[in-house]
Amino acid sequence: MNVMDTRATSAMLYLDGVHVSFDGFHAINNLSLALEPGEMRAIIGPNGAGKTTMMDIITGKTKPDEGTVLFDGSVDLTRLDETRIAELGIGRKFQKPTVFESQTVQDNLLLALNVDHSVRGTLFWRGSKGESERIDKVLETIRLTDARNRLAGSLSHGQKQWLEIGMLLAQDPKVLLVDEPVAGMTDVETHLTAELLKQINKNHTIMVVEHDMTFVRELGVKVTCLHEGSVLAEGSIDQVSSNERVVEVYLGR
Amino acid sequence: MLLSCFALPALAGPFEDSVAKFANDEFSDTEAAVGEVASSGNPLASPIISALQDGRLSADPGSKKVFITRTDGKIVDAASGAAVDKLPDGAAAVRLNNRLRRTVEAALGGLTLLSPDPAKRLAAAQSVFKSHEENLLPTVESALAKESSKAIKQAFAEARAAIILFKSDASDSDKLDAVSVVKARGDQEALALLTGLGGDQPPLVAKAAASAVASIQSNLAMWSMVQNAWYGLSLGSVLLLAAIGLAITFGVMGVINMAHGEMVMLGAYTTFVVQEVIRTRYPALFDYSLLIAVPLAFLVAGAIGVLIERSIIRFLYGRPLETLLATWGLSLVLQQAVRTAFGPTNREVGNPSWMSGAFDLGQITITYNRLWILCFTLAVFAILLAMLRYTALGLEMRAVTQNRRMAASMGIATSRVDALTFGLGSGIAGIAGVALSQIDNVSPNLGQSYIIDSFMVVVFGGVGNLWGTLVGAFTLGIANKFLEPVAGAVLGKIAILVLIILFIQKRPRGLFALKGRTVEA
Amino acid sequence: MTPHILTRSLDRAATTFILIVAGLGVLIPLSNLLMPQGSMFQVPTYLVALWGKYVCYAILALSIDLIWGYCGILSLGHGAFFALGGYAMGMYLMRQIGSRGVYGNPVLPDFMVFLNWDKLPWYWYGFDKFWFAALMVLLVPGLLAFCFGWLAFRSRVTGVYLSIITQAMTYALLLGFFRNDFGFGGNNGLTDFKDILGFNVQADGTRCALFLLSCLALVIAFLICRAVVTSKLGKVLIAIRDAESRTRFLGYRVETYKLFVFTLSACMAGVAGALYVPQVGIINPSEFAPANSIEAVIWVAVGGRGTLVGAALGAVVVNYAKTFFTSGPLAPYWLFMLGALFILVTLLLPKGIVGTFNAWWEPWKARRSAGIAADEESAAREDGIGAPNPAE
Amino acid sequence: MLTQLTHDIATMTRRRALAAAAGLVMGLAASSPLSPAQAADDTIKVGVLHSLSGTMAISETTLKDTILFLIDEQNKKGGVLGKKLEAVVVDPASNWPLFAEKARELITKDKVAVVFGCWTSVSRKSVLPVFKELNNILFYPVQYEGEESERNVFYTGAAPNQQAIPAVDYLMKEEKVKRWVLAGTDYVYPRTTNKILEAYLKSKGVAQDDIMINYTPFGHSDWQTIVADIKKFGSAGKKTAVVSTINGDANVPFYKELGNQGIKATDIPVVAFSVGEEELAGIDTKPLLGHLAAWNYFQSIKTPENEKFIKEWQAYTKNPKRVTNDPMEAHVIGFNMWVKAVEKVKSTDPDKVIDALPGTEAPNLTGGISKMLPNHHITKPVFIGEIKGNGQFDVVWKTPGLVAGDAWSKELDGSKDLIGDWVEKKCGNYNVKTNKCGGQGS
Repeated sequence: MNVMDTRATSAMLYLDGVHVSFDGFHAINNLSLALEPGEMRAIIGPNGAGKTTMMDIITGKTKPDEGTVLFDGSVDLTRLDETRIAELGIGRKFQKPTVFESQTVQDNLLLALNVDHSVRGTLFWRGSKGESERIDKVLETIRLTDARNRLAGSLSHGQKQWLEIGMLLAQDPKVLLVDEPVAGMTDVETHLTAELLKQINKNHTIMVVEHDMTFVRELGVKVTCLHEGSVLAEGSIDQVSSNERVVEVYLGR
Repeated sequence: MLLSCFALPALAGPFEDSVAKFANDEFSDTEAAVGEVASSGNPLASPIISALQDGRLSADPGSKKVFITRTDGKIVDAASGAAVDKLPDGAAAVRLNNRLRRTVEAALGGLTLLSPDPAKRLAAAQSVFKSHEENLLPTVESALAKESSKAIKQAFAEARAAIILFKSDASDSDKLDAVSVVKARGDQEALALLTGLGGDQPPLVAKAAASAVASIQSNLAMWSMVQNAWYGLSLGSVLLLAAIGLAITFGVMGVINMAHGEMVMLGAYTTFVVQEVIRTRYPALFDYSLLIAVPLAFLVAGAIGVLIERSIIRFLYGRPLETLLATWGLSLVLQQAVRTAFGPTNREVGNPSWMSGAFDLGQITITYNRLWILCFTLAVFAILLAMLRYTALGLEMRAVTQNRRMAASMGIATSRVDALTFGLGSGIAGIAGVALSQIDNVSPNLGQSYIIDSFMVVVFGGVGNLWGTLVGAFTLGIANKFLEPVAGAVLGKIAILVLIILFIQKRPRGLFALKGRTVEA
Repeated sequence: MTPHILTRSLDRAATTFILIVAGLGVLIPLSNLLMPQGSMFQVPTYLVALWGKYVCYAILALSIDLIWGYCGILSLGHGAFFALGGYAMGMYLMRQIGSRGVYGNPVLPDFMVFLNWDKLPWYWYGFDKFWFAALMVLLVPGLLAFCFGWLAFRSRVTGVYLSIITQAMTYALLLGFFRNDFGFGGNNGLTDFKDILGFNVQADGTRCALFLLSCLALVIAFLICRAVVTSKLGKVLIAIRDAESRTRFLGYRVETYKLFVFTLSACMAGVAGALYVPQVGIINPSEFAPANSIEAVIWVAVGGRGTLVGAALGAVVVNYAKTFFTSGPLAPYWLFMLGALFILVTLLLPKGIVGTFNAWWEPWKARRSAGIAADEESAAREDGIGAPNPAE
Repeated sequence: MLTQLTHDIATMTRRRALAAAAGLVMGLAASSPLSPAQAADDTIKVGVLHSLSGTMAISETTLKDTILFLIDEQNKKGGVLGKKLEAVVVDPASNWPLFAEKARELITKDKVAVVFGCWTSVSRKSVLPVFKELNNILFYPVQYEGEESERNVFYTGAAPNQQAIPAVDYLMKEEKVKRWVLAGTDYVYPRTTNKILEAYLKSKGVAQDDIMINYTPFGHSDWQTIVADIKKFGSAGKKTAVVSTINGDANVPFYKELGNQGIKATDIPVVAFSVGEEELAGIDTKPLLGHLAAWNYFQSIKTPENEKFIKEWQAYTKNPKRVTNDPMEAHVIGFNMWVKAVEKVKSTDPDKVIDALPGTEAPNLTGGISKMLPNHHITKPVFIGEIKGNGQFDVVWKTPGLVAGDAWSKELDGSKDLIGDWVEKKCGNYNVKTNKCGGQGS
């Protein structure tokens, strides 16, 4: 490693030797993973493999017991809290769609825009043309233009998933962590979501956690399979799904 | 005894006159009468004076006659010992005040030093130790020589030492011996005796006494730490008892039950009703009243708990803060209902004999009621823990709290489990009320004084964890009792509250919080 | 049902509310002072004082609604801030008594004289000046809320835990102020006030002026709350209320937001307390009682959590009921009624009076009104997204 | 937002809102009684201001019943000035500001001629300004800390010199007490009483080391440490006594702990000023035998007046076990004094009645005649009673005659030169040294 270079790695997101345990249960066990800038990576793995916990670690919700977590090659994420990490440019979509249900779709996006997030800034906030144009654009991308004034709580499940992805877009982070984006979607919606993610990937780094193999296949990106808190296999979807151990883990043999 | 009774009238004269003084209803005359009767040597003296002490001595001011109501209910004339059919109409119990009571105790001490009853002898020795009447020395010495029981012998020796210490003409060496006997006793009464010696002692004795005082004091100071720890445990057990039901309703179910204190109150009132029935119908059962009250209180409070759950709380699941408001309203209603039914004043709940009094362990006093409450609390805790772990209801309860939908799909009647869980928590609060009725007021306000403390205990210990509640209660109890002598009761309590606030900052989910993402999800 | 109708109608409700409060603030004093005693149109002085009290409670309710209704912070210790504001004002009024106290001591309040204190404790300095006391009315509750909130929100104490430690806070203060050694008059508190800014506190004119001031304070508090909740900050608060960690992952410093509204709300509660004291004539530790704080939360729940008008209305309705039921033949039963009210409201009217009214009234009105498209546009403007006004 | 507001204000809402406000004011005005004179014609209204709910209900409910009973009796005798008395009962709910509000309501709305009420000092302090402002009469029936004499208040309970000082005298003389524990609840009555007692004891040569003062919060329930401390303090070889000003609710656990830790009255007697028959009704008194209380009245006192009163009271309440206590007697005396004064001036006008009350005499229930003094306190006998096994007291000592209540304690530096005199000086805090009335600016 070059000492003179402040960037320890070229990776956008870099996890090395991460351990986390809850009351003796090893949720993450010597996990190492690197995401290159502009890459889209699909993470698969059975329940309890540590997928969501890994996202918790990256976004600062959970602090690892040991290990390195670097963002953009130089920023140590283990020392920062959620807000700071979000400000740096890591956005996250939750497993269960989490939108602000009692506010309108439009307001949801407005809240997500990466503008001044200080108390002063919001108290004396005035809308600008630029902001409303960006919101319009996002609304169009996520196909919710007609629903802009509806309460987010009244949206269908799939629409909520999209709204949350839209909020990520409005946030415009460098890295998007997307947890199960197509859970509960129809086939058509799933297909559209895959298209959406591919489109977003053009100028963002993305990490997708998903169970749906058809969807992962459709994304057509490098796949990492987690098991018991560490990486079991990595490669193209075909490589991974033909890996014996993966099959074993998935089928429980 | 009979013989002397018949012989008495012939002797008559001064003794009769002395006895007649009891009928004057003047404390000074009564005091004189006690002295004269006690020193008369008359065999009736001891029965008269013990009757006086127990309030069984009555006098008729008209005829100046004095009567003893014997413990078996028979009535005799105090002066003659002759049996009497019934008390005359004007007769009233001879009155005592505290000074007289002390005189009576001392007189009785002298009279019963040689009693055949060992318990009376022990009491007599102790009363002589306190009164150190000089003229009793010969009696004490002869009693000491005759005594066979080791414990009573010790008491006589101490009584003798006390008399010698205060006897002006005793020799220095006797007094020094006496000091060491008293020093060996080492308790607060010994300290009181030695510090009360006065300045006219020979220098050698004074010095020995001073060093004995110092040694007793340092010994007592050490014991006071132990005592604080015991008080802390006992306060902790009260806190635990009050909080344990809440640990179920709040900790396990997540229902913020502000009417929890009222469940405790209902338990206490159940005890009152049980005792009232026993008092009027079956007085012999009084000592068992608490045993009867415990299951009844559990049923009463539990049934009301189930009723509350079915009629109010079940509509509010998932809205914890609204439950708080509704149960607060409920607590007002319950309080006022009890106030209307039983009146606003305190109700008397008696202590059964096995819960009264205290015993000494080393130099600390342990009161039976506190000890029993501690045992009782631990027993309730153990039973509850076992119930949650080993019974079907316990299993269902845990299943429902961990994953309601899953439990429902596995065929558990979740709404029944909810009702029973809430009933269980309330029932335990009712049991707590039985115990608390022994140390606190039984009034409509009873519950309110425990509700905040209970919440603090549960939150401090960690919601959803019974062991946390246990540790939390005892920690807070002991901390409180060690702070109290230093800071005073009020500041101590404030300090505890501030500590809890700061502690919650450090561990936002209490002492024994579950970690992991499931908790926060 | 489109949301903007709700927004717009709330605005109308808000205007109506402000006008009613302002109207009462002017008309009641006028009626009390100008109409002849005993006339049909004269509001007797005791009612002026009574309604003054309700108005102060309404401000307290607003302050609670701001944090609970909009930010999800359930403080069960808001009575503490109210009482601290009250004590700050009480201390000023105490110093104003001067040598007219029973012992005639020009500096020391009576209770200090009979506790044999020879000089004023340092924390009583400055309270002889109104501006200082007025500053303290804001500062003391604000500072306490700031410190408490800084500790609590930073370590993410939320929900029930927060509610319970706020109870612990007010309970600790209760015990503290009960102590005579603290120098705030112990259980008796501060009472027997003579005058405020040179006016006799018991004079009808002063009472009317205080009432007017309270109404004014209510209007200002209402406007501040409206300004906060209708700004983008208000949207962030609601976001925090509904999904706190989501808000955090969007890059908002949640603890700062909470601290801001919590402190603001505490200051408002302090002002309410300060106006309350001269009208009621006494401030003592029982204002710190945990039960008082819970009751104040219940006013908000009854009126309608998350609607500012509802909070104020709830305070007035519940307290009027209390006044009404504690007199006459119903007196022994009023706790039953109060308790039943709380239970019934939470069970049957979970949105409170105003919330339920809105839910019932708005759809009905929406069906009647036709120009939905036009409305939508104006709603978008209100939300400040559609067409930002360059003139603003 | 503000522009939006101004816009809205300009619309029709304004008129409607203003109309609503005006309507409200009209409603408010109309809710006050239309013609007060009408109400005053056929009956005389008597206000009863005692808490019926909350923490103080435990003590005050009985006093409400007492006044209702007295009014009932008086009406049987034909009322006052040929009119029936009518009780107006309100519930201030143990809430001090509510006391002031209710007092105001009683006087302004219900137009009562007199109010009987309050128990705690703070409730009295809370209503004081109201009575002064609206010029009405309050009869306050509870023993209190003194240091007050107001024109509109008549204090029928004991001042410290009518309860505390005689009790201490008794203990010194009869029990030869040399060491004192002054234990109280931390509020103004115990604070002041203990201050007075401390000064008094020192004037009698008691050393500072022989006085232990302890304060506990309201409703204190864990007495283990304090009782142990008292025990320790009592083991210094001198006769020790506890003077307790512990407030109502905390007494039961206190006495239970005393009994359980084996402190008997013969070892360390406790003399209490706030424990009466009503409080003892909630305790098993057998372990408390011989502990003392100082009052101006005991139910067990055998006088014809008392026996008649108890009989009628128990008949009225339909409860043959209903106890009587000292504050009830104070209300009886106060009520009779008020009736006499009203009949004397043939008016219920507060000014006239206030002027007529000093000097008015009324029999108390213990065989004497109490008199209202110019300082608005009354003369009372002082009794020391020992607790008996049946929850009653056995009177072991009494003052030879009646003791006049001192508004201002002679033992305190701040008040030793003050007197209350509403007859000659028209002043509640007249300084006899400077000859000035303190309250009106010196």
